[in-house]
Formats: sequence, C-alpha cells, structure tokens
Amino acid sequence: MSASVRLLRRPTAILAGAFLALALASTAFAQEADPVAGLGADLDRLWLMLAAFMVFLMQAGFAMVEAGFVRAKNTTNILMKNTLDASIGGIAFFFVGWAFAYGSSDSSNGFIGLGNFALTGFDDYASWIFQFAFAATAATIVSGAMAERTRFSAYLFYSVFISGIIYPVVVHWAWDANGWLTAFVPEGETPIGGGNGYIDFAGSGVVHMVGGFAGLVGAIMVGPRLGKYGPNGEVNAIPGHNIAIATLGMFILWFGWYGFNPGSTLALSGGASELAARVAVTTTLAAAAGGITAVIITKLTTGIYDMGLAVNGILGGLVGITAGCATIDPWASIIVGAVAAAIVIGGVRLLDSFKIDDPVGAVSVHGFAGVWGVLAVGLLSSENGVATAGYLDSSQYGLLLGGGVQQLGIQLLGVAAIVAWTAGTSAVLFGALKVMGQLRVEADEEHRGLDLLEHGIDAYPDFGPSAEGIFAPAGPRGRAAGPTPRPNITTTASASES
Amino acid sequence: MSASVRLLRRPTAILAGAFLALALASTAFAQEADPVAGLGADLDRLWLMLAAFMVFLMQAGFAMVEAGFVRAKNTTNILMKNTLDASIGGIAFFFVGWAFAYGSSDSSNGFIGLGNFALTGFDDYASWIFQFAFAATAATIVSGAMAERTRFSAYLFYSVFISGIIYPVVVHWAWDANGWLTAFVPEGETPIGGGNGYIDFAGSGVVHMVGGFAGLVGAIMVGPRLGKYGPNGEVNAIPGHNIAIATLGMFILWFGWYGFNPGSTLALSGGASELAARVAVTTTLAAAAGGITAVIITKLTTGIYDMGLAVNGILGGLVGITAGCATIDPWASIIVGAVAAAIVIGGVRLLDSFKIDDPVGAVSVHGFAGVWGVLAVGLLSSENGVATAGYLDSSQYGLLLGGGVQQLGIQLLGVAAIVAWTAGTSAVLFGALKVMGQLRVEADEEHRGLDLLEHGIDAYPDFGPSAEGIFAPAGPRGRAAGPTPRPNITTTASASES
Amino acid sequence: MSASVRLLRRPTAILAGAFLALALASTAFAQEADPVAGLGADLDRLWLMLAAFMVFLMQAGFAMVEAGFVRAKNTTNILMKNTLDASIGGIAFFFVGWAFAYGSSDSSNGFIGLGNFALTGFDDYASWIFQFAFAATAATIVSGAMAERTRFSAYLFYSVFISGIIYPVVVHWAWDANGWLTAFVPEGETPIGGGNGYIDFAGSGVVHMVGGFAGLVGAIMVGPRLGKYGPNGEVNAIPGHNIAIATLGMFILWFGWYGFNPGSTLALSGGASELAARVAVTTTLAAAAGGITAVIITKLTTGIYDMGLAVNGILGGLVGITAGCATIDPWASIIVGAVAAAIVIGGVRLLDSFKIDDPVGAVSVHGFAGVWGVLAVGLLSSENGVATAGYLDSSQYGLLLGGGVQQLGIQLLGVAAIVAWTAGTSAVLFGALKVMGQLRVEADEEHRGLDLLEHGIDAYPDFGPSAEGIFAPAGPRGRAAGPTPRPNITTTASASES
Amino acid sequence: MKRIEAIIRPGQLPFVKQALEDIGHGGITVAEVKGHGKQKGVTEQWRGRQYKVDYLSKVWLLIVVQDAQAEAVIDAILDAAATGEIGDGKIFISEVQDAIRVRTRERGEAAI
Amino acid sequence: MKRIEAIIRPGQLPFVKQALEDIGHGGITVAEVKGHGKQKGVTEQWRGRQYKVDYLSKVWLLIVVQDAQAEAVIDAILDAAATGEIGDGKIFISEVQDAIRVRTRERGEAAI
Amino acid sequence: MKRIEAIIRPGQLPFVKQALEDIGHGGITVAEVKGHGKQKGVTEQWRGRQYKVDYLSKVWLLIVVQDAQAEAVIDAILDAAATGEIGDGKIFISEVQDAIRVRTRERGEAAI
Ligand SMILES: Nc1ncnc2c1ncn2[C@@H]1O[C@H](COP(=O)(O)OP(=O)(O)O)[C@@H](O)[C@H]1O
Ligand SMILES: Nc1ncnc2c1ncn2[C@@H]1O[C@H](COP(=O)(O)OP(=O)(O)O)[C@@H](O)[C@H]1O
Ligand SMILES: Nc1ncnc2c1ncn2[C@@H]1O[C@H](COP(=O)(O)OP(=O)(O)O)[C@@H](O)[C@H]1O
Repeated sequence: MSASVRLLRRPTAILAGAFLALALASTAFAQEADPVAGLGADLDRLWLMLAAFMVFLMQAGFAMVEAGFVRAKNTTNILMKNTLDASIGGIAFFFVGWAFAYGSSDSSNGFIGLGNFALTGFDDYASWIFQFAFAATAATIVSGAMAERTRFSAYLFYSVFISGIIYPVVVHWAWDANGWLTAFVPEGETPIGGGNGYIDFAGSGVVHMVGGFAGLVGAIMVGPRLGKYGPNGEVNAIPGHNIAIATLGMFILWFGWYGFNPGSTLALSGGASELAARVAVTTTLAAAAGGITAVIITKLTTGIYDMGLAVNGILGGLVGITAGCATIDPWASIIVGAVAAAIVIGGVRLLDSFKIDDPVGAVSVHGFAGVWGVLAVGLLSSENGVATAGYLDSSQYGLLLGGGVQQLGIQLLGVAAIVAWTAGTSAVLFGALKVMGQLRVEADEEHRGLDLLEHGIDAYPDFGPSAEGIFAPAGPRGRAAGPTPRPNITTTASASES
Repeated sequence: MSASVRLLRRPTAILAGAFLALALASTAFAQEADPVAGLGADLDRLWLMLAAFMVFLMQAGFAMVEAGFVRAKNTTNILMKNTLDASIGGIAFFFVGWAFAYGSSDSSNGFIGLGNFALTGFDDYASWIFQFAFAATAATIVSGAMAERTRFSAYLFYSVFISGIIYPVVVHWAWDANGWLTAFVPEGETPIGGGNGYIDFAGSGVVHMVGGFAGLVGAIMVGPRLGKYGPNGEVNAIPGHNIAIATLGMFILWFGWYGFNPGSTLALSGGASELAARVAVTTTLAAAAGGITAVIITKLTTGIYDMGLAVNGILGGLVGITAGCATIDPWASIIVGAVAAAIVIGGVRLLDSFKIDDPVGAVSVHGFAGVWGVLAVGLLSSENGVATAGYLDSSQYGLLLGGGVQQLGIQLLGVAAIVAWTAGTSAVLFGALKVMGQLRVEADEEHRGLDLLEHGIDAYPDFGPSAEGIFAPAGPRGRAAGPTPRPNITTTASASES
Repeated sequence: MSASVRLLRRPTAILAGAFLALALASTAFAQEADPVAGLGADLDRLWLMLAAFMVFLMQAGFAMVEAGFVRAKNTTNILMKNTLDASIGGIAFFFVGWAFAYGSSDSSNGFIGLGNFALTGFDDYASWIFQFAFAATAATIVSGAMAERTRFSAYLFYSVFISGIIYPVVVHWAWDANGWLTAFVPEGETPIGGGNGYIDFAGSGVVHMVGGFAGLVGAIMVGPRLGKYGPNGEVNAIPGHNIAIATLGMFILWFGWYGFNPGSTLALSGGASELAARVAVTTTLAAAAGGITAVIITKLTTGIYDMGLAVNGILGGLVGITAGCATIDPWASIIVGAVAAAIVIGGVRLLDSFKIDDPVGAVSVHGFAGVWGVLAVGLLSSENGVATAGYLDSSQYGLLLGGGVQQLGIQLLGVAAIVAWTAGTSAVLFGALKVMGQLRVEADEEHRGLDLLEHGIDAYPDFGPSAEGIFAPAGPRGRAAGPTPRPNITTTASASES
Repeated sequence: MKRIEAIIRPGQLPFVKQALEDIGHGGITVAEVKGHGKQKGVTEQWRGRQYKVDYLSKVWLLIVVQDAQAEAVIDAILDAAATGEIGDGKIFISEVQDAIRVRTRERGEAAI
Repeated sequence: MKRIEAIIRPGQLPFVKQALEDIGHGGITVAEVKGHGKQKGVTEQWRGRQYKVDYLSKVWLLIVVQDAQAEAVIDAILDAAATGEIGDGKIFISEVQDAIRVRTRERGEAAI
Repeated sequence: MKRIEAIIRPGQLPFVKQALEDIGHGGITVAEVKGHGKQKGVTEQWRGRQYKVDYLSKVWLLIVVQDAQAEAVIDAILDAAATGEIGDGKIFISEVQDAIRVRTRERGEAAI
C-alpha cells in the first residue's frame, strides 16, 4: 500500500472526486492536465485551512470558558495554560505528533504511525494545519478538569505528551488508513468487523474522549481543590468569577465547531459541500437541543435558569453530535444533543458523588458526552446517512433505526480502546508527576491563588484601592519616595463643580 | 410554478450561472455531466456556509454589546437570553421557521410558505444554515430593548414566536419567489409595482426592522425600568457596566456583518464574487461613516467623545446599508452610514422623550436605522448598482440620483407592511403576556437584579469580600463548619518578605 | 505599462493562473469563454475577502490586548481609539489611501501612486477590502505605544495621516508593480538589485514596522506616563487591568494572522492554495516558538511564568514570520519565532533603559520584531522557498543557508528606507502636534484617567457602591429627589430565609 | 462630634442621601460591604449546585456630625432606610474627638 | 457596647464567622481592605518587571457587641484568625454610645 | 490610643504612605470608598445623556497610633494629602480602648 494512499483517507464513495483532485493537484503538471481537478483541489485546501482556523479559534473559546469558571485568583494561571498548550501543541505536533498519527513509512503499523517526523518528506500542509488545530483542542480540554490546583510545570510536561503522543496514537487508530479501528481502509481491504469500521466522523471519541478521560485521570490524581468537599461529606460550591467571558467562550466554541464538524469532510469539491452543509445542520440542532434540555432540566430540578449548566449543556450537545454529525439525520441530532446535555448534568453530579473535582465540567462535557456521541452513531445513524457520509457498508447503521447491533458493537470497542489507552497512559503520566511531588501546588499557594506565586500577578491587577496603579521596582530600594513627584498641588481643580 | 424554482431566488441576471450550477449540482449525475458547474455549486455552498457561520458569531457580538450595556446585576440574565434565543431559534426554525419562510407546497401562497416542516422532503442544508443564522439574529435584537426587567419565561415564550413565525413570514414576503413583495419572481412574472419589487438585499427591513419594531412594542408594553424616568419628568441615566466587552461585541458584529451582507449574494460563482466584494466595500464604508458621524455629533453637542454612541453609530451604519449594500455605490454608502448614525442618535433621544426605555439602543439601531436603510435604497441606489445586483428593472433606481419615485414608493410599502405585521403580532404576543401578568418581574426582583432571583447567581460571583470563594451547600445543614479545615497553621509563611 | 498590469502584482511564476483568471473574469464575456478561469477568479476573490474579514477582526484583538494592558481608568479611551481608527482608516483609505498605494495613472511613479482617488475608475473591490484591513492594522498599532496620555484629538488627527499617507506610500514602494523596492515588477523588468527585489510577503516591514516605528516616535514625543520613571532612575511598573481580555485579544490576533499571512498569496487557484497552506504552517510554528521562548526566557530570568510577555512573545513570533512566511521553511520558522520573542523581551528592557514608555509593548512587538522579520528573509529563506513563493530569482536566498549576502542587502535597504520614511514623517506629524500643545493631556487629566474627562465615563461604570446605578440628569435640577420613588416598603420580603 | 455609622440596604442609599441633603447635611462617605445579622442570606446556585451565601450586600455609611445635629441625622436615616423587612440594617453611634479638614487644617465642628 | 474592628487574613474569615456563630453572635459586617503592618508586601511582576506591592488583601470586620460579650467575641476571633505567621492582623476595640435597629428603631443593647 | 480615620484623594495615597514611613509608622489599613462633602461630584455621560455622579472616589485610611504619636501622624497626613483644592478630604480622630495583635495576642500600645 503506497504512502499517498494511506494518508488521511476518507471513505471513497463520496470523496472520490476530491481525492482524485488532491492526487492530481500535487504536480504542476496536473494543473494543466486538468484545470477543473486543480481548482477542486484548491477549493478543498481552502476548506481545510478555513476549518483549521476556526478550530484554532476554539482555543480562545476554551480559554474564556475555563477562565470564567474559575475563581479570580486562578485566572491568569488558566489563561496561561490555554495559551501555552496552543504553543506546545504546535511544536510537538510538528516534531512528532503528525508522525505518530499519519506518518508514513515501512515501519508504520496499525497501532502507531512512524514517518514524516518534523514534516520531512511531507508537503500536505493544509492537512497538517487542520490536524494541528485538533491536537491543540484535545490538549486544552485537560486544563479545565485540573484547574485551580495543578502545578504549572506539571501542566507543561503533560501537554507535550498529550499533543505529542497520547492523542496522535488514537488518531492513527481511528483515522489513518493504516489504523486498526479505521473506517478508511485502502481500496480492497475491509475495516475491523467487516462493515464500516469505527465511525467517529469528527472526533467525539478521538478528540473529546481523549481530552475528557485524560482530564478525569488527572482530576482524580491531583485530588479535589481544598474546600470543595467538606469534612462531613458536604459538596461545597466554588463559583467561577466571570459569566460574561464564559458565555463569550461558549459562543466562540460553537462557532469553532462549524469548522470542527463540517470541516471533517476534509473536502468540498465533488459534492462534498452537500455533506458539509448537512453536518452544519446536525451540529446546530444538537447544540440547540443541548442548551434547551439543560435549561429545562435545571429549571425543573432546581427552580432556576442555570447559566453555567446551559453553557455546559450546549457544549455537551456539540460534543455528542461530533461523532455522528454526518451519519445521523437532523431530526435525530436533536435527540443526540438532548441526551448529551442530560448526561453532562448527570455527570457533574456523579463526579461530585465520587469526590472527583472538575471545576469546569470538562470530564462530563468532553468525556461522558463523548462516549455518548460515539455510541449514538451505533444507535441513531440512518442508513441514508451512513451512505451519504461515504462509509463502506450502509447496511450497518443505528440499532434503534433497525440497523442491527453490529455498528454499536464496533463503537463500543472504540470507546473501550480509547478509554483504556487514554486512561492508562494518563495514569502513568500523572502518577509519575505525583510520585515526584510535582503535580500539585502547596496548600498555601492554593489558598492564595496560583496567579500570585506562579505568575507574580493577579488577573485584574488594577482593581481595588491601589491609587495610581504605579509600583516601585522590587529589590534593594533607595528612597523610592512614592512613585510620582507630587503632582496635584499645581494643577487645576481636580473636580468640576457641576 | 415548480418548487425548485420558488426556492430562495435571487434576480436571474447575475446569478444565472450560480443558479444553474445549484440546479445541476443536486444530482450526482450533474457532477459527471458538468464538473465545472458542480464545482461552482460547491463554491456557492461554501460561501453560504461561511457567511452563515460568521452571522452566527454575531450572537456573541450581540451578547457582549447587550451585556456591556446593562448593569452588572442583570448581566447573567441578558447573557442567558442571548444564549437561549440561539438555541430556541435553531429548534423553532427547524420545525416551522423554514416552512413558513421558504417551505414549498401547493398551499404556499404570497403571504406564508407551507411545506418542508421539520425539513421533510428537503436537502438544501446550506441554505437552511444560512437562513437559520439570520432568524437567530432577528430574535436576539429584541432582548436588548427589553433588558433588565423582562421575565425570563416571557422571553422564552416570545423567542419561539419571533424565530418561528413573525420573522419567517416577513422573509416569505420579501425573499421567497412566492412572496407578495418579492423582487425574485419566477421567470416570466412581474414583481409588485411592475419594476424591481421590494429591494432589501440583506435585510435592513426583513431582519433588523422586525427585531427593532418587535423590540419597540415590547419596550412599550413592559414599561421603563424603575427609576429611568423621574417623577418630575427627568430622564435619568442608567450606565451599563462594561465598555470593554461592549466594544468587543461591536467588533464581532461588524465582522459578522461581512457574512450578513456579502453572504446575501447567496452565490459566488458566475462572477457573483465581484458583487460580494462590492458589498463588502459598501458595508465597510457605511460602518466607518456611522462611527465617525456619531463621534462628531456627540462631540459637537455634548463636548465629549461618547463611546456608547460610537458603538451604536457604527451598528446603525451597518444596519442602514444592509438593504442597499448591493445597489448603492460606495461613495453613497458613506452618506447612508452617516445619516443612519444621526438617526440612531436622534432615535435614542426621541424614545426617551416618549418615556420608552430601550437600554441598549436596539430600537434606534435596528428599527429606525432599518427603516432608513430600506428607504435609502429608493433614494440612493444607482442605476448601475441595480443592474449589477441583478434586479429586474434598472430603470428604476434612487430618486436622488434621478431614478424616479417608483422604487421609493415600493420601499415605503415594504416599510409599512413590515412595521404593521411586526408591531401587530408583537402587540398581541406581548399584550397577552402582560395581561397574564407574565411579562415583567416584580419590583423587588428588579431592584435586586434579575440575576439573583431568576438565575441564582450574579455574573461576577467571585468579586467582593468573599474570602476563599467556597460556599457550603444550601439546605438543612449540619455543622458545615467553614468550608475548609483550617489550613494555614501548618503551612509555610504566607507572605514573602521582600 | 498598462494600469491593469501594475495593480497588485505578485510574482508571476506561481500566480500566473490566478492572474490570468482575474484578467479574464472581469468581463462577462470571459465567463462564457472560459468557465474554469471564471471560477478560479471567484475562488480567488473569496480568498481575498475571507482573509480581509479575518484581518479586520484583528481590530478586536488589538482592542482587547491594548485595553487589557492599560489601567482601568484609561480603558474606554484606548477602546475608542481602536474603534475610531478602524472607521477613520476606512474613510481615509477610500478617498486617498488606495490611490497613494496602488492608484494607477500616468503620474504614478516609484515613490507614490496617484489615481483612483475615491475609487473612481476602479472595480477591484476584493483587493480594496483586503488592503483596507491591512491599513487599519498599521494605524491601530500606534495607539498602544502612546496609550494612557495622548490626547484624543491628536489621535484622530494622526490616524488620518497614517492610514491615508504614511502607510500607503510604503505599500506602494514594496508591493505595487511600480514601486522602487518592489519584487513584483512588470514582465521584462528587473527589480532593484537585479534579483528578487525586496521580499516582504505579508508585511513585517510594510505593515508592522510602519506601525511600530510611528509608535516609537510617538512614544518619544509624547513622553513617558507620569510616574513610569522615578526621580532616581527607577523604572516603575504600571500593571494593566485585565489579563483575561488581553489573552482573548492575543488569540483573536493569532486567528486573524491566518488571514494576514496566508491571505497574502492574494490567490488560491492555480495551486496557490498549496503555498497558502505552507504559509499557515510557518505562521503557526513561529507563533508557537515565540510563546514558548518568551516563557522560557522569563522563567529563567525572573523565576516566574510571565503572562504579559507570553502574549508579547507570541505576537512577536507572528510579526517576525510575516515577511518570510512564504520563503522560510517550516523548521526555520521555529527559529524565526524564537528569535523574535527574544528580541521583543530585549526590546521591552531596552526602551525602558532609554525611558521610552511603551505601555503595551507595541514598539518591540511590531517595530523590532518587524525589523527582524525583514532581515530573517535574507538570512533564513530557503532556495526552494523563494522559488515556491514565486519570486523571480531563487538563486538569491538566505545567507545562513548559503544563498549569499545579496538578498540580505536588499532587505537591509528596505528596513532603512521604511524606518527613515516612517520615523521622518511621524516626527513631523507628532512634532507639529507637540508644538501646538495638542499631543498630550494635562497632568491632572492623566492622574484622573483619560476616560473621565475625554469620554465622560469610566469603562466599568457600575462597579463600586453606586447602589441602584441610576443617576439623575446633570444640569439645573429641580428636586430630582432620588432616582426612584421609594419602592421597598410595599414589596415582599427582600431576602429569603434559607 | 458624633460618628454615625450606618449599614443599610444598597437600594435605599439614594433616599438616605436625599434625606440628608434635605436637612442640610452634605458630608458622607460610603463603602460597599457585606454583612449579616438576623437576616440570614440567600441561596444561590452554581452549575446546578445550590449554596448559601451568608453575606448580603450592604452599604456602609460614615457620617460625622456636630452633636446638635446627631438626632436629626439619625432620624433622617431611619426614615429613609427603613422598608420594614429584616435586613434593613443598623446604626451605630460613637464619639469623635476631633475632625480636621485637610485642605484648610480647620479643626473641630467647623471642619465637618 | 463595644465596637470590635478586626483586620484579618481573607482565608480565615470562614473560621472566624463559624467561631462567632458557635458562641451565638450573629451580626457582622465585612469589607475588603488592603493593609500592611509588620508584614511588608509581596513582589509581583508585570511584563518582566518586578515590583513591590505594599498592601496585602485583608478583610475588615466590624462587630458591635454588648459589653458583657466583648471578651468572648475577641477570644473567638483570636482563636479562629491566628495562623502564627506575620500578617495575622489586628483587633481594635472602642466604645459605642448607641446602636439602633433600623427596622424597629430599637435602641441600645437590644438593637445588636 | 487614637484611631485616626482619614478620607483622602486616591492619588495622594502614595505620598501619605511615604510620609508615614518617614516618621516611622508602618501599620495602615486602606479601603476604596466614595464620598462627597463640599465637593459636589462630576458630570459623566452615558450614551449621549449627561448625569451627575454625586460620589467621588476616595481612599479611606485607618491608622491606629499611640497617643503620643497621634499629632505627628496627623501632621504627616495633612502635609502629604493636601493639594489645596476642595475634595482634599477629612481626618477624624477618636479614642481606641484596646488593640490586640492577633498573632501574639499582645495587647495595648505594644500591639500597634
Ligand atoms: N452586631 C453587629 N455588628 C456589626 N454589623 C451588624 C451587626 N448587626 C447587624 N449588622 C449589619 O447590619 C446588617 C443588617 O442586619 P439585620 O440583622 O439583617 O437587621 P435586622 O436586625 O434589623 O433584621 C447586616 O447585614 C450587618 O451588615
Ligand atoms: N496601626 C495600625 N492601624 C491600622 N491598621 C493596622 C495597624 N497595624 C496593622 N494594621 C492592619 O493589620 C494587618 C496585619 O498587620 P501585621 O503587621 O502584618 O500584623 P502583625 O503585626 O501581627 O505581623 C495589616 O495589613 C493592616 O491592615
Ligand atoms: N461629615 C462627613 N462625614 C463623613 N465623611 C465626610 C464628611 N465630610 C467629608 N467627608 C468625606 O471627605 C471627602 C472630602 O470632603 P470635601 O467636602 O470635598 O472636603 P473639603 O471640605 O475639604 O472641600 C468626601 O468625599 C467624603 O468622603
């Protein structure tokens, strides 16, 4: 099987045109030979790039949701974690991430890719930028689950591993032509189970479950925030500090998801745009259903309209539809989103009952709703949807729609494999950090806020009675007098008499 | 007239190519038959989707502007309203909104579409996502005008009606081939008035006036905020709480408008991209002129550079050019934007003189500048603009440019019809809620802020002397002691001696 | 040389197809003559528009970074500056900016364009919107360097000149076919120096250095903020007020840069999409390297993870790669980003040692890293990169990769010319304002904050013990009693007993 | 001189201020505080979890007055601040030895 | 009546509050303040430049009690607020002449 | 012991603090307050509408000193806080019965 065939394949039915175009477009010759195919390839690359940029913007969304959901004293810390995992993700995905996910060489195998390290011998940059944006997303999810008590150096350390190894291996399994779970086998081969293989169109499992379950293991290992669980079993509340930026973050994430899901067609030409548009619709409906469901549930159970859970519900709906956005019909995507929101709310409660402290709900939203999303493919995909999305065997579709149990079985296998791999590697990673005493900050630092000791600042340095907001330099000081020579005496009246 | 012809038509002149492409692209056969047409259709769908995503992001823009312009104690409430109208809009537009706007069946008529309920028998998903984003915009405008005192349940209720019925009917009138006002009549038919029909390229009337006038009726019905108008006729000021997020929101809206206006070409292929680019230019110039004009007016009349009105002025400029963005020449779009800003500022004063309380200026920006935008088409459209935009009869153009009075007459008819329908249905809707005592919160709740009683939170829960920000659970409590077992005794010095 | 050839040229090798397409597409005839070329032109215009929209969104990014980095009392002021330079930039670029940059007439020359004033005789709107977005960027950079003490009217004044004249002239030199530095000479001519001419793919020099050095001159002329430098030589710290929005701004800027750099291919068809994707990769890696480098340097030198410099470091990496994003290989872009971050951090220190006060780091990020970016082209461009990007003479490439010293020489010439022009004109502009006493606010206003006296507001008007947040109108007042008639007596208990 | 310290509902501040102006007293200092007395706090909710907020927002007023004016000021505050519901607040009165106007260095009752 | 004014570490507030409830005293007013005494501030950093923040966040408590309860309240605060490190804070005690409950206009010890 | 309570302009705080350090007094507590006296507020504007803000931002200082030091501290504040314009603020002096250092439980003048 040649390298060019293995790379980034999607089912051939729908994308044959696009695929052909890509193959042709890679030589200048092709442009002249078939200008239409060349233009199709340009269009497809545009789509990949735009989707990548939109997914990249989700970094801002995650940063705002997470920052809004933590206390003011840990805001700089979570912002900086989000900032750096984008940076670390970029460098790690350049050197090894792509290689482990899609790298092609003779030693690549069903478990891991090997090849194109540091993008040597590689020129499919549009695919790289798209895949990088996904990798950065997987890494950033974890920071939320472990917020407000994890040491910054530990965070830097595990970010490298998640974007560099843990996530890429799962990508390889599920999305590389060579992967053992993949639906995108080379012409003539058969996916695992003989049908469609593991269907995870945009990554409820590949991206979100990886982030969510790494976060779960991390949250367990690092332990709850001081004071979250009282001595007599009470579950205390630790409200975040800024609903406005959290809401902004949710909207940015929803926007970014239009790159995440529709962009996962990887192509637009040859009619793939029709599929992409359909995906945009299912994505919208699931998000909407998630938001409404979360509000209804909280209104019924608590009597009030809860904003935090509305945000989590919408995000849960989005995560839930991510695997099945192409194979599930619009009407059914409403169900997927609604169930996802219910799972998120249940998950938040469940974790608390185990004293697992997830400050922003990342485990429920990405982990649990991610599991649901993968399984929903096996429950609610329509026959037509599986065919339209271009998977190989549309006779296997959602159990609840009469498509039999086989697809659900493969989906379960996928869930089990991803959970096992992610939880196992995360346990080693976080366990090692914990044993070395490097995972968590000191109790005193936690009380005073991570911003002060790790970042030397708080996120809103100029609020409070700080007068002019001018500070003398630290260090052996002479008579630094007061920051400014007395100014007011000689100026005009400092208040108008209205 | 066949269903496929009625759907979402634009004037044929410019978009013939695109239209053909769409028609052809809908069958797999077409792809093989004419790959160029297929690619054109892919490109057009891409354009619709991207424009839809950008318009969707305007939800974040509205949320930030409105949140920034209300008091801190009502911030969560307005954020949640914006969040939920996006969700409700999605579900309502799926089940009935599209059907009433563009639904095609034998019972569809000039007043309302009927057909494709819940997207049955429908697969033009790119158009749906684009139209959904517009519907969500119309609904979200209202929340601003009624902010800080409207009951949340009332809001949920009327959101369903606005995105589900009130707005879609206007769309049907103006943009469906079947609509009585439409400019996009089927081949061989003549629009109302015999010329171009009602020209509202991207919806100054269809979208913004609907939102603005529903908001006006709502603001009148719900009454002013307590304290806005003093007992002796004083108009008190109630400043918002966060100029930074309001400014962010304005920029996001401006960005989204590049999807709203240029995206309304609905196609890019066949040279429609040239029109789209021209629209981007007029949109930019009108926004810029609106901003500058608002600043000049406030500087001259009040002596200071007023930020709130600069934001409103830019948005007014954008609303003003929305109807005529394709038919008005760039130089004239500067006039349209400048006049729009002046109208917005006048409108804000006017409403106050009638004791109609619109906390964020939504009625002036979307309603009044929307009326201006619709009329500006009849005043300032150029002959070349009307032709380039592909309307049927370029001999009828702006009165001030010598194009006669007829187009202005049709525009006035459109304004009257939209105002009558929107105000009428809104009056019934809000009137019913008011009679049932469901429209407005209690005075006490209004004083304490809607966040506390409706959402159980305030938007910035962690500011103020709340110590650790950890709270014991509510309910019958044992000795919940203090959230954390005393931590400090044993830890190291909690302050460094510099 | 005909006007149509001079306009906006890029090297012909790669973009021949696109160029041809554009030429053909401008007549309806062409559409029929060659539908593929027409579609290519549509795709290219789409690309220009989308890139323009993304670059426009950078206005929001700049506004948030700058607002976050200043004190709360000057927040409205900086927000309004950012708002108005977008508006002023739009109008100025319409009337004269484009004309000086790319305007074509017989009197155009190597120094300045003349023609198409107010877009007369012009219809390449996609190019205009793209170039406008760039012009607005150049202008907005300056506001950061001069923040917290510059008079608002002075700001308005110099904004007109920067977007209207100073910046367009540099564009003409470097990017117009006619410009004396340009790499994009007409067929048959030779660029300055006989090789590639000045290479600045997306504008490290043309855009960022112009903004950065105008800011430098402005910061020197306006003088440091009161209290920034103590009487005994201390450099005091003046922390900004909101790290959360500053981080958001950084992410928005990074996102916008994907329009800025990849969009500078100006075309997608004819295989230009491959180049654009490659540019997206180098942009990502440089930003990531910049962020990581800044964190490592500050951790090593100060012991803490500094968020403000991480933001500056990422932005520095982005500025650094902007000139060479197309000609520098991905691995080398990591070096470019890392060095840029180091330069930014060094620059921040350096300016302080000269008592030049740049509150947000704009001079270091845009000016110094901009210089580095231009020079990096001459040091690290690969032979293959120069060829792929379509420059004329790939035998001249990076000195460090063995490509000789000539390209570096031309780059140095470009730096010198841009610095001389920008600094010279800025010195005249700011000098005149200073002489007239119009450049800086009074000391008392500076102490109380620019928001209060220039804008009559502070950015967070509703925080603090302001009770209901309702204020009686100013002016001769009757007995304005208290804003609301006493409400509480008759309402229900205002606190629930839990 | 008397130091009158009142802790009142935020919403009543404008009325108190007006009442003080009506009787001719201008000088006042206010701060945002939180407190609880008999009034026991509210239940709030964070991501589905309800919790008790013990402290409610109040406004703290500091008014220094001449002895002779004290009762008038107190009465004005009592009238304007009361709603009749628990949570109306408290007034504490103590003795001030001296007052100084910074600008003029006047001392004593003249400085108020 | 005594006016007990305590400036304590923010983190100790919940314990102080609990201790006061344990001895049966409910009324309390708190505010965010900054201060310094022997404890001299921390070093912070802004864009690479280190600076001294002289004032540290503290919580200011105002508790007015009947004379008889004063020592019990003071002891409770001392127990709950102390960590043994510098920066633990101060308590100041002064005399209050009168207290008034706004809602009922009760005066004196009954009003506390 | 004396309880010196000063309400000053925010911009003068650094000078006051320096002046106190110069005469050897360290302990101080500050809070953000708003107030008005003779100085009557400013006119602000919201979306084109001008309104009066009655309260201006001030900083409230609490400094407890030994009796002997009181006048020196007051003089230092007066010197450093004055600009000569209305709005310079007020100082109120009252008696403190006792002071306690939380960490050591020292009482009286030693605790300051
Ligand atoms: N003993 C006290 N010491 C200090 N502040 C008090 C005291 N009692 C009440 N307060 C303040 O007064 C506010 C109102 O008290 P509350 O008990 O609700 O009034 P009431 O007794 O009239 O119902 C409280 O929130 C608190 O800030
Ligand atoms: N003389 C004083 N007047 C007013 N407030 C004081 C005084 N001394 C200390 N404080 C307040 O008490 C807080 C703790 O003081 P600190 O000196 O750190 O305590 P300790 O002396 O126990 O080390 C300070 O931050 C300040 O707010
Ligand atoms: N009688 C008073 N009681 C409490 N605070 C006062 C009193 N008089 C003035 N203040 C405080 O002092 C500040 C300055 O007062 P102001 O009247 O402007 O000073 P001056 O009388 O020197 O012009 C006010 O803003 C207010 O906070």
